[in-house]
Amino acid sequence: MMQASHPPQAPSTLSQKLVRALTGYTARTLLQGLLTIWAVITFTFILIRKMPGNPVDIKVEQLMISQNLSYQDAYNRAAGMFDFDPDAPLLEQYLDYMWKLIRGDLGRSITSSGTPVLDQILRYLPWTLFSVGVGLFISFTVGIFLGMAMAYWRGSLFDNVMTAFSSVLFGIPNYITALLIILILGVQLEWFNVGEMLGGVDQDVKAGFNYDYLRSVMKHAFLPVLTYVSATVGGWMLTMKSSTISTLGEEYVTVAHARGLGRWRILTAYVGRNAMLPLVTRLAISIGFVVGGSVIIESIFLYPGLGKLLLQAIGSRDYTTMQGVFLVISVAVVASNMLADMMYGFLDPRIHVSGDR
Amino acid sequence: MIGFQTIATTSGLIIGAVCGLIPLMVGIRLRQWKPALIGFLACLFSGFACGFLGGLPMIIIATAVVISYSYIAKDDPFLSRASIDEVDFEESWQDSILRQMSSLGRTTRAATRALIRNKAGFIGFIGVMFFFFMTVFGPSLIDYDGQAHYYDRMKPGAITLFQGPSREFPLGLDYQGRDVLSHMVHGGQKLIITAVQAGIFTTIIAVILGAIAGLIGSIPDRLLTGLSNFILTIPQFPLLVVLASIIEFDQRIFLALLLAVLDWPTLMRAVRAQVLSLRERDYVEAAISLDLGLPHIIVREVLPNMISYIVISLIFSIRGAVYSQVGLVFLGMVPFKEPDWGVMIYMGRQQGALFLPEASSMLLSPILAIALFQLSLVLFTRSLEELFNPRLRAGL
Amino acid sequence: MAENDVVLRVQDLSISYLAPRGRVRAVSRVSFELHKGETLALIGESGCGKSTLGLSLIRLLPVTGRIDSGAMLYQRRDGKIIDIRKLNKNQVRRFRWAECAMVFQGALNSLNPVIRIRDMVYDTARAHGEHNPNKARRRAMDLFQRVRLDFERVFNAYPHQLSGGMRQRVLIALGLLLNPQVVILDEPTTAVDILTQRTIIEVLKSIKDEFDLSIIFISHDLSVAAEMADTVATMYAGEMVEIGPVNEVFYRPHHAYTLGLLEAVPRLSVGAEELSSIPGSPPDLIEPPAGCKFHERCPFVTESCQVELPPFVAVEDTHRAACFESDRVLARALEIHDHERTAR
Amino acid sequence: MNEPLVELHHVYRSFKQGRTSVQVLQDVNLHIAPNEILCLVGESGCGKTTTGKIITGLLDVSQGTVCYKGRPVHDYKGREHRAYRRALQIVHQDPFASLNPAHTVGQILSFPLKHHGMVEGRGAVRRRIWELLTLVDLTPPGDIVNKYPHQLSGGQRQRVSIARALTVQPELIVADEAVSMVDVSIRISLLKMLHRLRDELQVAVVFITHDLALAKYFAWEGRIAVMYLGRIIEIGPVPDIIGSPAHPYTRALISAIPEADPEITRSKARMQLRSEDIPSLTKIPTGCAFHPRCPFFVPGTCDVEVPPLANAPGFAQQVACVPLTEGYELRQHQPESVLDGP
Repeated sequence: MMQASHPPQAPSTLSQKLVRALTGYTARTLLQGLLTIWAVITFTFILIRKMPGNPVDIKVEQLMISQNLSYQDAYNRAAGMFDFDPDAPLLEQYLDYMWKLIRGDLGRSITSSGTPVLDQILRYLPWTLFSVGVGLFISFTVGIFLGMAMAYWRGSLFDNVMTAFSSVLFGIPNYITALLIILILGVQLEWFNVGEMLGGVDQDVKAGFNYDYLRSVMKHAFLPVLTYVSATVGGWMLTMKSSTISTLGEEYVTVAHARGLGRWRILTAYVGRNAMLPLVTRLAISIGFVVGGSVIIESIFLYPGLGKLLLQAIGSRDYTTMQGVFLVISVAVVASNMLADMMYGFLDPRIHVSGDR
Repeated sequence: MIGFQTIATTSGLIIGAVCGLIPLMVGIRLRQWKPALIGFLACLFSGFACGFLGGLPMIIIATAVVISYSYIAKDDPFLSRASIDEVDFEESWQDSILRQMSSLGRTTRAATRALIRNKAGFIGFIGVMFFFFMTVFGPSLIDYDGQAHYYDRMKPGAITLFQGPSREFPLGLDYQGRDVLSHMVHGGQKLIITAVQAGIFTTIIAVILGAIAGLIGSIPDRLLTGLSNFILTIPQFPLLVVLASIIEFDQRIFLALLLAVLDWPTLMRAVRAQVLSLRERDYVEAAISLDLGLPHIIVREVLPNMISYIVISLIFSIRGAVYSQVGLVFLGMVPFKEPDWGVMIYMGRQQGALFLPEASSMLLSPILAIALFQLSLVLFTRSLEELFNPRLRAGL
Repeated sequence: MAENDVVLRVQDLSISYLAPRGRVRAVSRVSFELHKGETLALIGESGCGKSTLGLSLIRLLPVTGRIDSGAMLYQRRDGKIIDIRKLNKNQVRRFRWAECAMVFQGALNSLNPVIRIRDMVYDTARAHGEHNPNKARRRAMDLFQRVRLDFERVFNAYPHQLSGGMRQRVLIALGLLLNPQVVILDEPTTAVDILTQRTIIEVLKSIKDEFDLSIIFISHDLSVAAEMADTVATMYAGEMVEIGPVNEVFYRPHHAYTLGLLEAVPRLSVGAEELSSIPGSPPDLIEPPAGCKFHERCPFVTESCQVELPPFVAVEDTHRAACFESDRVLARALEIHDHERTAR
Repeated sequence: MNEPLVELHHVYRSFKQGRTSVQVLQDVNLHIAPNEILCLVGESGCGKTTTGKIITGLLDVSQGTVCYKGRPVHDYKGREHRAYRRALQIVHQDPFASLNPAHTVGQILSFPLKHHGMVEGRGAVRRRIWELLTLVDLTPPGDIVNKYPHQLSGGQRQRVSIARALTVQPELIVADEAVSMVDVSIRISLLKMLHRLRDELQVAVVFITHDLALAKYFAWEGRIAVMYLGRIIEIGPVPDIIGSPAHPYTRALISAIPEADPEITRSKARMQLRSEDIPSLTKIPTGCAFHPRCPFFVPGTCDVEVPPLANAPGFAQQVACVPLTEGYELRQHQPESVLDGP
């Protein structure tokens, strides 16, 4: 009974659309996002302090073993190294942290002799962004094209082989893929020397925009990227296939054929664009998780990304660094969710960016 | 979860044989030789596999299948073309049981066919069954090789105790010279059980909360949606790592619970959406109008149309739980004891097996097992889709 | 072709679909002619093959569909006669829309939701070699005004911003863009409101005269056919069972199925009226019954109907029907008609 | 006239759509007598389905009262409430969505029979199912009872829907476009069956449709209520409304309908509207909602006051049109050429 007869509306230009998007709706979403981020900070803050052991204890242990100190000596040394009082009340620590955070100060790393957390994050983040980003880009692009091809020739040998292939890829966890790549391609078949390819970049190359450095970066990123691609491409392929199949059954595609349009035009503007709509949202959401990287993959390939930083921080109970990494990831996730909404509203004219979804 | 004391023992075999007698005898009386034999074997097998837990339900199913082959509803009043006053609508309880048994039998046969129809799904089914039997029967067939061996198994000239596959040890030896095969057989059970538990917990939480959010709406809905958004914003695996260090897992079921606590939001959202859409269906409205009551609407009208979705989500949750569980062990974040596939990978990596060609089999075995198990689960969902399609039941 | 004004001649056309259970004979041995400026209404119920027939005329059958036999001869404006069935891929693409356009039912789904109406106009023009967007725009402006649409606003709109009736008219205008000889309209007035339906009917009537179009009008709605059509053809279970001038078919039906349909439709201008349904349901098209496919539901059935397929023969000058008992059908129809007239 | 079964007094209903609320029904007054036939007619979005659901109690009103047997429905509590809800049943439009695909016809019919204890004992339930299936012409019942909905044709499903409504022995059935998705050749038999049920079981039928010709055929002895944008604009006996429609909107509808008779339909006078555009429910025009389209529009009157339903001189039915009820002669404006746009 509620036929959605849309209120008459003058077709809008791009800029009008942007302006509309940036008022009302955005304000509300931003507030919601901030609230979520605050909740995450608070939650992780409490959680992190509840972890057994604190940075001082762990350092004390290390010192006792490595330098053969007595507990008291080790404690004094350790406590002096850190700008951190483990005995301060939780609430006080929290308020202190929040106050600094509001002024854009993520604090200093507890264990890495006072390096600002922000610097640390900025040092690790590019590696993750690069490797996961490239992986996501490749696997999305490849997945879209293969998925469409599978749908277009569905039932053919190509489709059957690719469906089986993508199911296999989709079914195997990413760290298993990583280990398989090392074990089978690296060790058994000896296609490449895995040992040389671990880490972020070769030690002896100088950082900078030169061939050697880029080559080294590429070489080291190859295995993680390969892992990310093979672990996610199957999912994109299968989703795109089913989305394309349902779009191919739409009447406007039949009508486009009836209008005598060229096959290429139909495939791009009529099938492809509509079939991709649901995937774009998912892509945007995945972008949020790009920032977090993958803890396990980075630790397998010793890749100096955010995931590895987080794991180190967890190991040494570096509270501020952990907190910082969690914050960055949450911000990225919230932002990418907003991005997903906006992109969808942008690509699908049926959805006005008005939050009425 | 698996309370079989009589698994894979002679007594299990006896239980199975006794149970199998019932369908066998029914079948012989009805002159349905082949179904009788299959029914007997099915009972024998499930008795052997699960003791009474497997044998007793199998009696009913096998007998129902046997009956369904020869059942003719000659007394079904609905098949009569006589006028209403000449038809006897009363039915003796024997007839009623017989009729219901045969319909159960037909459903079972249709389900079996559905399981086999989809090729990929059937492969997945076989895979899942393989892992099930391996973890259930395996331990009683192969002894656990838990003690470290030193030089008694070391090959002359070798530096480590690792060994590649040989006739004596089909999957080779690990860093302490222990039989990898025995670790594989003994190490999968707990992993799979924990994963299944986690999957079940996830599904239960998600379905209940999703149903509450979808059916009640208003404030509970907003709270739950907000909570799920919140959980989904925190990076899952790092959070799990942090939580894992706080909680001490003296029992694996706690890990299953923790996994479920983190995993429910996605499924809950989907269930909520499903409930919202099912709630608007005309037949639900008709049931409301007929005043059939909320329990009826949930159990008879909404649930049957969601069951396939729920079961498939369960499978995907199990898959996710395997991923997280092995991942945690792999990073050394939870101190699980051997034998365990995750611990095998962890220890293998610690002991440098990653780059020793002769040690590959120690790492490859659990890796491939996990990969195959995950793959089987994904493929198995294809069959489940067919299995729960309501159209199938009528396609007899 | 003998007469010069025959635009389309379909001869003995059979089409089937591949289904899991076997071949569905969707269209069997259909023959008819379409003249210049004529409106032919194909009427029948769901599953009678009328939409399949329409799709086959622009070679747009689904992948499981197949033309088993027959010919579809089309006379171009230059007088050359081509068989639509024998066109190659590229020729088919050029034939579609330029010679024969089709307006589909369900206007909501016929337009690509993510691109503007103007892009669909340009797409269509470009695909047929008109690369000057201004020319296409001018043509569209003219057509949009003829279908009573505000050009400036509709042209730049997205489909979802238009109401159902407007979308349907956009499709009609789009159909005329390349000035085709034949337009196939598949249920153009189904699922729209009464007043919208009236607008569409009026628009169709006016453009038909202005552009001298030949129209094939596919519908299950007898009343729209009664208003729009010059010739009416009834289809049942994939066969054409009757064809003739509109007044002939409506007032002097010769096939029992046509009569049954006429008796099942209420008319507003008649007071309390006696109507009746056709008992039973259409036959299975995978294993169709022997003889006349309508015999299981037919009140006039005789023994020969059950065995022999009635030939599709001329019962009057331009009126053909496939019914052994056409005399009795006609007599009954006239009887009802007289009865009604006296009642009024 | 006997006491009305259901009455609607000044019923309003709005729905939330995002942050705005849409008025779907405004000031609807209706009464349905036992065993009566009432047709609700109008185009999509006019609120006829909402009215039907309010009549059956499936939807609450935003304002106004609904009475069942003379008492407001919110007075009914417990047992009485359930009896009231059971007395009013609905048959939906879409035969593919109204039956649960997971159950057989026999199960679908047995649920309400068992739940409400309409009959005692298993045998009696089966006997009743047989009776019901026979009642809706699904014979022999054995061919139907064990089938799943997807194995039935559209017409058969609608019959099952009706049988399901009959399980609780209702006093009123709302048939919401119940035949519009069924093939033309089968519609009449469904309507005839509904008619027969009404006679045999003494139920009232509210027949919701957009097809005036069908409404006329089905409800010749009953009444028609014509709805436009959430209001009833004309109500009265069928022959009067079809024969001499009063409200300009009803006139437009009747003149617009094509007829299955070539001569009549081609010679029919057609009314020209001022605009083809149906206003959105979010922006209902002031005064008479039809005035922007009405060819008889009287400025200063029609666009100012909301016309009440009242008797008009020369008409047997009630109509909501100020110029008519005040006895003016309707004079048609020159139709201007109007182009439609979004």
